Amino acid sequence: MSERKPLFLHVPEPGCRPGDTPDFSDFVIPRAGEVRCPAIDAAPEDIRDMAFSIVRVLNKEGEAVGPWAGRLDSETLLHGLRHMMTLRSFDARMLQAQRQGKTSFYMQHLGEEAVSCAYRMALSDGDMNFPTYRQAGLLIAGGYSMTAMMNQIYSNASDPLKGRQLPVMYSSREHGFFSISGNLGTQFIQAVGWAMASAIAGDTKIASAWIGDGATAESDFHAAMVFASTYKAPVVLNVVNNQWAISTFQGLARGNAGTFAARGHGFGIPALRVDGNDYLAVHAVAAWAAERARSGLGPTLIEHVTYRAGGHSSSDDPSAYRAKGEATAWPLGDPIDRLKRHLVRLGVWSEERHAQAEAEILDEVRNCQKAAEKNGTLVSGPAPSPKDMFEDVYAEMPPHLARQRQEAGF
Amino acid sequence: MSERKPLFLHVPEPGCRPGDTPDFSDFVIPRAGEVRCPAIDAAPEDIRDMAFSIVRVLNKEGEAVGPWAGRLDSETLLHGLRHMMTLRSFDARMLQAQRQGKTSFYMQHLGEEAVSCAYRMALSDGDMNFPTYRQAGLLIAGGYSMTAMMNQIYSNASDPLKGRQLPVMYSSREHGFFSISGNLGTQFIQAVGWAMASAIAGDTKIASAWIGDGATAESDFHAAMVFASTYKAPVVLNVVNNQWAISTFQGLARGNAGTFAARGHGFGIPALRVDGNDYLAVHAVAAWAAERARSGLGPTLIEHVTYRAGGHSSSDDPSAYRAKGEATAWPLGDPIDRLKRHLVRLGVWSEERHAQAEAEILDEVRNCQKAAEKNGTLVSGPAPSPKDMFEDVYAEMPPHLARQRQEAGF
Amino acid sequence: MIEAIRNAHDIAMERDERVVVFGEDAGYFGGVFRCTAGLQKKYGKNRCFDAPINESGIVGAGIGMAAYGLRPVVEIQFADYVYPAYDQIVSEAARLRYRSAGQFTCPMVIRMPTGGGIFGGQTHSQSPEALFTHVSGLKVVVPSNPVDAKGLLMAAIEDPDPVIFLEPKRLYNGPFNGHHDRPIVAWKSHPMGEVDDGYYTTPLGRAAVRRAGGDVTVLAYGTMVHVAEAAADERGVDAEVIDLRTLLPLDMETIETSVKKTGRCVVVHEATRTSGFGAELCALVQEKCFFHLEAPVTRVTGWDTPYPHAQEWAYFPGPDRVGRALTQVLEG
Amino acid sequence: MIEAIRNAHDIAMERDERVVVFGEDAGYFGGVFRCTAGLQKKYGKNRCFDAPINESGIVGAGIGMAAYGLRPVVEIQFADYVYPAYDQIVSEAARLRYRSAGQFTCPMVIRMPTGGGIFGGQTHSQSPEALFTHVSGLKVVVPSNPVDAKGLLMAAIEDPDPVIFLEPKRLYNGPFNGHHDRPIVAWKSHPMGEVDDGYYTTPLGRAAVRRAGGDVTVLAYGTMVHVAEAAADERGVDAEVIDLRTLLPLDMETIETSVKKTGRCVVVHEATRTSGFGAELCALVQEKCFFHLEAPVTRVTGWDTPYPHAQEWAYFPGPDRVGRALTQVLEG
Ligand SMILES: Cc1ncc(C[n+]2csc(CCOP(=O)(O)OP(=O)(O)O)c2C)c(N)n1
Ligand SMILES: Cc1ncc(C[n+]2csc(CCOP(=O)(O)OP(=O)(O)O)c2C)c(N)n1
Ligand SMILES: [Mg+2]
Ligand SMILES: [Mg+2]
Repeated sequence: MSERKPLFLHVPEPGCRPGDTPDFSDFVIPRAGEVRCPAIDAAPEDIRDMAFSIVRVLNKEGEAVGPWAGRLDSETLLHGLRHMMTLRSFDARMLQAQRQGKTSFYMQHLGEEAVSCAYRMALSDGDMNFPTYRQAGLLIAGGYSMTAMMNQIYSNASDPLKGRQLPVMYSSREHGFFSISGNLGTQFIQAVGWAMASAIAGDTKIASAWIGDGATAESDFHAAMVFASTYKAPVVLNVVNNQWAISTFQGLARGNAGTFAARGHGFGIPALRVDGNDYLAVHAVAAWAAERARSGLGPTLIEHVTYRAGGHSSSDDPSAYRAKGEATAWPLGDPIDRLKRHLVRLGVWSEERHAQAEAEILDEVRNCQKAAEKNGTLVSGPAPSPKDMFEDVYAEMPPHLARQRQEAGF
Repeated sequence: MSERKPLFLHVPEPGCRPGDTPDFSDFVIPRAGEVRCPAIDAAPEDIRDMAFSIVRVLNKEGEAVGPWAGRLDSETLLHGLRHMMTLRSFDARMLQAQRQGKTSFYMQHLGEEAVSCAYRMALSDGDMNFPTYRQAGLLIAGGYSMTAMMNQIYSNASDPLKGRQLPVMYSSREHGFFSISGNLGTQFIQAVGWAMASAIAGDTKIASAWIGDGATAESDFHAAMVFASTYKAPVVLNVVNNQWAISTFQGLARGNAGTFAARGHGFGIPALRVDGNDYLAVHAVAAWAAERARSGLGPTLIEHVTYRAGGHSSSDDPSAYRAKGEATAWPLGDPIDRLKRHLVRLGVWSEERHAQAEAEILDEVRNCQKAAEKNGTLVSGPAPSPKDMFEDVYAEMPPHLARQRQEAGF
Repeated sequence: MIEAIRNAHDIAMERDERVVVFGEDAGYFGGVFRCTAGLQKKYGKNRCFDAPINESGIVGAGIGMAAYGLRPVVEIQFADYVYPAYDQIVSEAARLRYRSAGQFTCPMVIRMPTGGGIFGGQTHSQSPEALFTHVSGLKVVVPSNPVDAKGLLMAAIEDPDPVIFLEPKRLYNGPFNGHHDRPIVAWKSHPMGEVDDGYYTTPLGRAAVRRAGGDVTVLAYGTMVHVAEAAADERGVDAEVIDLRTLLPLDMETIETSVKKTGRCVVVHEATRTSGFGAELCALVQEKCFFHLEAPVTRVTGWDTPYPHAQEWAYFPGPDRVGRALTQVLEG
Repeated sequence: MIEAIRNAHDIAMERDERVVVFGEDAGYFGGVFRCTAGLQKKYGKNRCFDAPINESGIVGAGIGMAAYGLRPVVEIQFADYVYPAYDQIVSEAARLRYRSAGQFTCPMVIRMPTGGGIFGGQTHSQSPEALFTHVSGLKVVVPSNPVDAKGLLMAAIEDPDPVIFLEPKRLYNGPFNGHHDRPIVAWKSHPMGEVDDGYYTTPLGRAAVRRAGGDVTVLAYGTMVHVAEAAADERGVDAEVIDLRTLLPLDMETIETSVKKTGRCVVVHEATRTSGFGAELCALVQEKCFFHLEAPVTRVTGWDTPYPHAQEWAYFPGPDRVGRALTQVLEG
């Protein structure tokens, strides 16, 4: 055998790091309206290209263009804008509350509001989401009480989860929002199981699974793909590619090659990428995938291309690992700005009304916060009972737990 | 919302079950020589079609044709034939030994001999395989002692694994054969780790990972794909699609859609399918992938398309779940027959020499068996010491184990 | 015992539409141990089906189904292969009710063959029960005979919480007392081998006294119940053999009553010793019965090594080792 | 303690080219707790790098590297997230030497932050040590201070077998005795907080007596060592506090000597009680010291529930609960 050159380890690196100038020039973005809209029963092998493109509706001028446009009336869009603005305002207040020491932890959605807010509008009551910690828009757009969310964040006496869960790990069966786990990826296969159950029961409800770009590396992502494809489960599999997983960029989870959407191809699962900062595009793609699921055509994989403009959580400072200004350099813009511009262009919205709405929303959020703080915060006021700590481990408390509760003195 | 039809669960079924007539008519097989041979540094996205085709070299007439042909001289091929015949003979004897009660368990390779035998010839000394229980051809073609293998199968006093492992769970570091695990899939990511280590150390050795069609559903398959693509590890990822995983057909592991090779596409890993019953094709594809790995071009995914002609193991009777005659209906034929025909056609082999070789091999296998049985079988003769049971749990025996050994009386 | 387990599935599926059964090879073929044979044919592919080989997927999908409102009963082909599903079991199934404050629950049964004695080597012989008894939110059941297996499985399927159901595979085809060199005995010759055809449940959390005795209490479950009985018989020891049946929650009352009476206790299991379930039993017995104990609680267990193939019977805690421990505890 | 751990990595990488370090966020950023900060810069991306978020992959790849001949030191971001890697740890790392009769070995360290006290809720607070002590072939280490953390980590990296290295995260920034409402103390004010800059190892398998005493033995590890010391001090109890440091293999000699002297024993850990490592300690102590014991061995532990967020301090076995147990055992 000939002399060989020594091998070396390839470790992918993001385009820029602290100190560098952000540069997204090799991120290929199709023009809005450019990508076709196939029939919902299109053969997966005929739309493979869509896993390497990006469905976009809103162009730079704020027009809705192309085959995915024209599905929502302006009233619905105004609601949508309000949902996103509310989520952003909610986040800002709660991050501040965390900074003030009123709770232990917080995670915001800055820059990603369109994904969960628009998606929710494509679902029906009774459908179930299996979310991560970064889809609270599903609750806001779904009409869940902000005060209840804050009660959870404060782990106070009115926390629907009795103080047991870390802030933002909401759960609301009624609002189609499965209990969030701290363990990444586990929900992805659970969503498939829920969808299988709906199919087994001859129901008409569908499930939606959610996962981050980084967490696609987890093994349960694979389990979900296998089960979804095998049983053609009525589930929409959503990957939210917000470019970062704490300090690691999305290329690390895929060797800087392929796309997350293309993971579907090995399973015969139709896969699309969508501009996650484009409310109309997210909604259109979600509706398409939901329709497929409801029609018995099985799973769809959607990669939402977006950007995590804030820190990973209240414990994180991204300036240690990513370039300053990356968020502003992000080429898909801000989801609220983009929808706002569209609505202004449609003539149903204006800068003034926007400013006014912002003030109204802030007021509403503040009022909710006040109401929630009456029920206590993590550090003061009414709190869940330590007695509750022993409940719900089982439906019925077994003798050893009853003894422990007694030992604990509660 | 309009009235919806109830959903239903889709459960894939094989084309035929016991009582049916085997039918492979919708299994699309390209002609031998038809599939192109790309440069080893071809961009993964330019060879995506190869994950949906099958590289074949030997045609029906026994000719080696097309761009993957002509890489092995007839002497090497004669060795190859002998390896496969030896493996088949070895299997037959050991299955019989199990039936005679000389050991607890056995697993054979019937119909799949080309995969591991041909593959081994594309490797260099020092390369490491992370095999499953169905690649003993790597040992046979690699010159490992059949008597040692039998000692392991018999768990006798000379068993290199000291009686600890189930039969066929061989290990030989020296022969580049990693200790087989009973747990499906775990070795796939370990192989990637070994390859990463070779790269970290600036070595020139490569790893080969092996997994069955059924076991691709395991999560560690995904872990391996993620790590292999992220670090461009010098590893060849082999899926042996022998159509069955105990009683479930390969469609169950992939929703009867896509191909196992296509799993590579979501990771930007080049992927090929090869006729696993074609010694020349397996060797050519293996050499191509090994060359890629050695040249620092990273992983390749190979799907070997073959057929498990025997039962899953000595505990299994396939007549309970698959149609009689499926093995003979299998359209890719028998690997030994096909190579034999090629060699006859080349004029370097004949029916007579084949019959003679069969007899010689049987003799050799029998002699090895006799030698092994002198060291004992599972049920009689010399056996490993129960003392050995306590060794190798740790490098150094900790006090509690020493006490237990004493308690055990050894 | 296989027929009893199959029958429990059958009755549960008949009585409750929400019961669905799946696992590797569990559908068309009916499982490598045939515990689900015939169910697909009778109830359709919708309710009994093959699963891809992904244990995390099997349990994870089961959790989703249970959250929807079904009652999944899943099979892990061997207990040795449950580890890939460990995260889904520990982090998800066990805590779902708690973390959602009862909004979502997980009534699921996870069945798996456990234990050695069939020359299965290190990956077909393990007894991982202690890895589940440490997990709050799970119930853990180990039957020792067909009558219980059916009743306990029925109760497990009806239970509102996740149940780990470990089936000692060496008992599938008959009682086994550890005398591997004697002829095989069939269940029909055993009092607990004759199973009622109809519906019944055996409540979780209750132990059974298999052999009454006054001198020493033996705590055992699964295969080891039979080994303990044999050891006591052979040594002529007046031992009270308690079959725990459910490890979590544990029937401490029955244990306490017996040990307070006998003053001596031997704990037997096939799993490795360190941090095995026997440790918890020792801890509890000395906590609750300290002033009644006349000798240390003694453990007879598998050794702290992987389960070897050739040395299977040197590893297995057979009647000889249990018998020696009985004698020693009585003398000590 | 963070700096001690970082420093141990640094020295090990300096001394031995085979040492490689990786984990989620462990490369460029240096880990969410900063335990690997600066290593990538110093040793290059080849030897310290970020891993994709797949714990099974991290451990599985580590096993392959170890089999090749490297010495991987991997970080699991929180012990709560180790379960996806459980199969690779239990079925593979732990048994590789055994099943290959020494042909392949697995000298790997798997580090992870463990324990509560930082309002991390159920998935940032767990103490899963007992799930590893049941696994033959593993070593399990829990340091309680910076001096030990460095020495034990160094020893673990040099060890020829896989080591689970659990770092009590509440101790990262200072000793913590459970009085969460008092000002935070820094390590520099603690005798075990001052770490030698150079190379040294603290042997695995040896406990340390942290507080000598004659009336009762307290067995603890990690954070609970400090809690136990505080409890004894506050109640004025003449307790001997033993810091186990290595749980597997266990330093039974030190334990036995102490309990035979005191005749009383309290076991403390933060993990849930049932089948926790405390059970094994109780079992061993009563096995070895039965005739010296004047009271049952008593456990003070986390409750058998998931670790709650708001009720953290009601869950945590603080100095009050430990103190009460001490008094009780002395009176009992
Ligand atoms: C099993 C598991 N491993 C590790 C973690 C720690 N962790 C929490 S969030 C996170 C990053 C996730 O990134 P991504 O999936 O991209 O989601 P994003 O935060 O960007 O929304 C990590 C590593 C965890 N929660 N669970
Ligand atoms: C983790 C795990 N789950 C289940 C099994 C049981 N099992 C052994 S072999 C097998 C089928 C594997 O089929 P495939 O991967 O296609 O390989 P083949 O036997 O066809 O070579 C199964 C389910 C196992 N060994 N390990
Ligand atoms: Mg992300
Ligand atoms: Mg197969």
